Amino acid sequence: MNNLMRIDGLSTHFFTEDGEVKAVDDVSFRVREGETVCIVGESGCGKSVTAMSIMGLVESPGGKVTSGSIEFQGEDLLQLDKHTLRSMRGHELAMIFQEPMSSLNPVIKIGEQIMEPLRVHLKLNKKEARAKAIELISQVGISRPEQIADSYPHELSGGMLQRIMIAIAISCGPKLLIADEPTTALDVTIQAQILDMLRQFKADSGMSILLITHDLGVVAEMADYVIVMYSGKIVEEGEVVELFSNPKHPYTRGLLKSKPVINQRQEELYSIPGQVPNPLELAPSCYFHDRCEHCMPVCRSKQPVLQDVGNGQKVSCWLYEEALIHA
Amino acid sequence: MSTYLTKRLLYMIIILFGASLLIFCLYASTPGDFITGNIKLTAERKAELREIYGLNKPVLERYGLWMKNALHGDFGYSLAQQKPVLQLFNDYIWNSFLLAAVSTFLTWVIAVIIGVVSAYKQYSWFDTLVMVAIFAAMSLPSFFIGLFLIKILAVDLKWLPPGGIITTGSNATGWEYIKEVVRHMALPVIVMTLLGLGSLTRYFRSNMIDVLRQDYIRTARAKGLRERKVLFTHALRNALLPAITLVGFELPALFGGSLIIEKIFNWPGIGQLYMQSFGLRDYPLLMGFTMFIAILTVIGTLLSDLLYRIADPRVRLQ
Amino acid sequence: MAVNSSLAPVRRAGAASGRSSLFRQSVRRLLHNKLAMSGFVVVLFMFALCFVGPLFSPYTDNKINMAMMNKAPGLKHWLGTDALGRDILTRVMQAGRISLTVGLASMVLSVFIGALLGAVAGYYRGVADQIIMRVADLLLTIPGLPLLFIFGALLSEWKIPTDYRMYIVMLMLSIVNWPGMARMVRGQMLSLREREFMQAAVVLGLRDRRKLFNHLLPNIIPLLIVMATLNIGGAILSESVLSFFGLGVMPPTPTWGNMIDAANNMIDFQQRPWLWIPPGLSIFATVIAINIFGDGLRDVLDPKQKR
Amino acid sequence: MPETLLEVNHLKKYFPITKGLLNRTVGQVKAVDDISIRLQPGETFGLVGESGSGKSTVGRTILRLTEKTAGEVKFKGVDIHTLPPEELRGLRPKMQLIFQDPYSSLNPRVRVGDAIGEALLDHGLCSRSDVRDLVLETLESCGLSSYHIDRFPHEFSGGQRQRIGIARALILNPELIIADEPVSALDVSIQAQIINLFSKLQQSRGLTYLFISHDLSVVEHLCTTIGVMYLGSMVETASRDELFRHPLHPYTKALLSAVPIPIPKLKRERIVLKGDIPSPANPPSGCKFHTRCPFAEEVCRSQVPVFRDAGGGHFVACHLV
Repeated sequence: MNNLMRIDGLSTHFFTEDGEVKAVDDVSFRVREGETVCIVGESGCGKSVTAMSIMGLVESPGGKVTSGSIEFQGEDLLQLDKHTLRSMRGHELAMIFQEPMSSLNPVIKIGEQIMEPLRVHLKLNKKEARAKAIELISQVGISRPEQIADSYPHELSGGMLQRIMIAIAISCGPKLLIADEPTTALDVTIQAQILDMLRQFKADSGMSILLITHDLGVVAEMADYVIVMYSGKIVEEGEVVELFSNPKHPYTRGLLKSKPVINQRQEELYSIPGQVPNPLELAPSCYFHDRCEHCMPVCRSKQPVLQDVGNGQKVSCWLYEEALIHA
Repeated sequence: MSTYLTKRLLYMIIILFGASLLIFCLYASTPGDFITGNIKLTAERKAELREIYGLNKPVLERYGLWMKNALHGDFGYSLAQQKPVLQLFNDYIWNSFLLAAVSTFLTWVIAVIIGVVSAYKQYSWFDTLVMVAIFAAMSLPSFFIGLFLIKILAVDLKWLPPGGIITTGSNATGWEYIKEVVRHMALPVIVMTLLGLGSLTRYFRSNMIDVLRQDYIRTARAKGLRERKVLFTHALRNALLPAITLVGFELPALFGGSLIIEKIFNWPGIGQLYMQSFGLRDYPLLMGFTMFIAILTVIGTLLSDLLYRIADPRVRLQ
Repeated sequence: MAVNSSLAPVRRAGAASGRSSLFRQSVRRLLHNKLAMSGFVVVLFMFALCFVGPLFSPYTDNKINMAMMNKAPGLKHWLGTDALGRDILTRVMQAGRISLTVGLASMVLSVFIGALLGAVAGYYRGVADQIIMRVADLLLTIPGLPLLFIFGALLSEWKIPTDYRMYIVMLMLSIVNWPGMARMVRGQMLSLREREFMQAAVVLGLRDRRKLFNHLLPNIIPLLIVMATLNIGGAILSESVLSFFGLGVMPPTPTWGNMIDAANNMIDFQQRPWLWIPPGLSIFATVIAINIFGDGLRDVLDPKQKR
Repeated sequence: MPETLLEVNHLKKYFPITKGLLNRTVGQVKAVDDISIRLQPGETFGLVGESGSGKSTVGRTILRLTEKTAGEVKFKGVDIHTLPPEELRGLRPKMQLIFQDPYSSLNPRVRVGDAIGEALLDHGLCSRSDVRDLVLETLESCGLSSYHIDRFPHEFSGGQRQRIGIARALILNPELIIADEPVSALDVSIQAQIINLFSKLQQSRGLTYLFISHDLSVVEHLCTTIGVMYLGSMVETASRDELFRHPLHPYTKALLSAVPIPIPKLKRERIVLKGDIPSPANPPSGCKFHTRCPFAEEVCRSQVPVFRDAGGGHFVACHLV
């Protein structure tokens, strides 16, 4: 498979009253055509900021992509002029968000909101756009599409609105769909519907999906390739089966063990002690060191680099570094 | 009629009754009356006139009489001008409305534009400048800025007339008349716009800042819409929506005139009429005017509520 | 939004270790707000000028000096003199004492009445709420300026000595201002009652007294401080209007408002602007500084900013 | 047989719906519609459901944070909803609530130590001089440090705040703790810490929990008995193993199969429900689930199924079981 997008050394920083926060710190990965890549991590790990950096929607002032490149279909998105990047958003690059309830404009009818990208990117006229919008609504599994097109967002449930968001995202046939926690705000039975639909659209259109989530269950269900982030850095990445069956980084292992799984009840749940470090007080070290069972002196003073450890898996941890050295 | 509306209207009426009683008693207890001030009259004549106008009766009885007439649409007879109060209102109110309408319109247009731009460029030097200007406008003593501008623009530079609605003694007609009125309006309109601008600009600015932070603005950008479209279709609609409630609150200002500005600029409006009558203790007129404003205030509040319910689809169909 | 949550720990870090104080944190943040601090400095300056300034002036007595009538600003009298030969600068400073005192005192009074009644209405609801809010509605329905005018006229009727008028003016302004304050505090109370931590207080079975004094009031005080600050500016403006129209504080007690009264005289207005422009600018400078400072306070103290 | 700690009988809670410009009452949301629960001391009852199922309202109505519409709530035989206010206040320490949102449930202007200790003082459970020691002890047992006592809530992370919320409830020595989605606002690694804290405290203090959650895996881990709610009604109640091994109600089955499991390429049979959860303001006739049920028959549309024992204390409300 060919690369659709290659991110290299991406850093996005936020400049706050209290200092500089490296929300995304030297992150590199790629998304191949037709592949689903999941970025998994806890709040504040930089997974959403990575997505916003790709879309060119990092909040400014305050946030800024400070270095790196995002090569999408051979072009560096970070070098493009504003106008070109804008014409790619919603067209080749589409995005859906966590909160469907607040992601649609409350005072504009659903139909019009779906029509907007069709008119801007595909240059459809009003009539064509409306016809296509109605078709899209029924495509995302909503009955009575005409009636829905003329309603306002508050008249629909969260699940329906997320379907509408998906309809908007796929309307112009994107190459890459970025889904930032698309089901976190939804109930499980609705989540199952939405995930099924995303899978089906992917199969039909051959688009790639960059799925951002904190839910390992969702990752296992959707991903081909998984990236684990912690405090703005990638700590481990690999093919989904390999990563789940043979996690290398202590954080990944801890994460997998600390989630209770249905029908696999244990008397005591494993838990990672402590909490995420303060992003303002990060010194050169492994950022996970004070929560890690295997912490060594080197972990406190030097940052490990992401290394290939075979089986297409990469990990950033001194444990494997040592192993490599001694081998 | 719905119970909600009935309840609101009933409450409005009760409040207005209470207000009228309070105001009436207050006016009644202010020193002197229209007759006291007239030195030409003999003591007997004064007593006679008081008898005629009912000024010697107890306050509550007079209030009862006033209320009875008011309920029949008769707000009394101005003692000083010897005309029915309502007719006087009709003579003066449109001058007030002219000033208020023009300056309100200007205030809203300017406030929306500046508010939107400075919200969009939050933290820029332009925004800081706007913030300082907003505070300046909010801190102006209205009579002082009026006098100050008259002194500079009318007295010293002689660009504009210092007051009145037409030049004294002028008998211009047609276009000439309109031009003259416009020239006389200019200064009071500038001052009134300036005074209103501060809080309104601030209101739009902070509304717009809130809206620009919403998730749906991010969605609009993610769709690849032009920034102008994001700003004016998606953001502005949401930022303007709550402002609809303000329309109702403008009601008393639109028709009630401005006591201070009209006095300073010698504008023959209803506010100026009130100021004159206050000195003369022309109670029927004072009472009529105050109640008029009170009624406008109450109606305006109700109007705001209803407008908001109609305008916001979220409220409308809940 | 995602970015906010990623920054959540930052706020946590802002706190010093050990026993911390919300007050000290607020002061520190306020000190960083340049605009607000410059407002504060101007307010301080105006207070210093008005309360300390006259001590250094050679013209403090109200003695009439016929030789120095209506002199334009010059070396001897920086802002000129009035029709009685009194130094304008000194009078502006003395007037400022009264204007600032009236503003401050009427603020204290209306905040006290408004907060007390608003809190009672919002916390106890029921009959007390009904009565208080009906009275407030009534007062809010009557236009403010005519109401003040009536009060002003009553003052003359009661033959209040001019020295005492300023106290009555304070009271008048408070009567007009408290309903707005009460309504605000009540609204805040009602919304706080719905907050989850108040439900927690119910579940814990806390006594009413503790709920009111330890949970609700501390959350209202920041709003009160901000409202109070902005209220001073409003009161100074109202007082000046009243005094300008001769219904507030009356000469010989000088206030900024009644000094501008000079402008009602055609000749003074057109040819002796030093009589009325300095007090006008003083009002403007003081009120704008108070407003800017109050807005900065709001940024720092507004509970909406903090979780 | 130990004494029943909490007995909820046919509890109902309806909220009025008012509409539009006219503010008319046009209907009722039947948030809780005839729910019965029985809790023995030391038990953990898990109440599961999706949004709109009314599970949180059950918790709040039990504690009389909102007044009931009908039914009764008995705590150790005392009817909570008929107690005069002062007696109810006296009983409060025995039944505590832990909130979902650790941010809004702590007063931002009250120091942690005061927030935890104040209820002790108000109930006269402890003298002023001993409060601090007791608070310190409780902080420690909830995994916090003694230097936290004088800090304000905003200085803590979500997980730590949830610990503060737990400490605040725990210090009163409650017999019943109602936990309303206590871990759903937390990150996975922190979730595990809090879940373990719940287990540990139950073992050391013999607490009884009513654990309200939408997350079946968490409920399975913690609870001994589980009830599944749909649109205000209980559809199934059984012991943990029974419910997870042999779910009877189609909704329970669908719910279980919809939970994503962190094992890639796992093949499992899945019931994907069609459509949305209907509005509780306008619930379907008959069995409320029939609009989404893959097995619905004519009888489901017209008749309300009876909640009955299907054998061995496994209760279910379904015509087809």
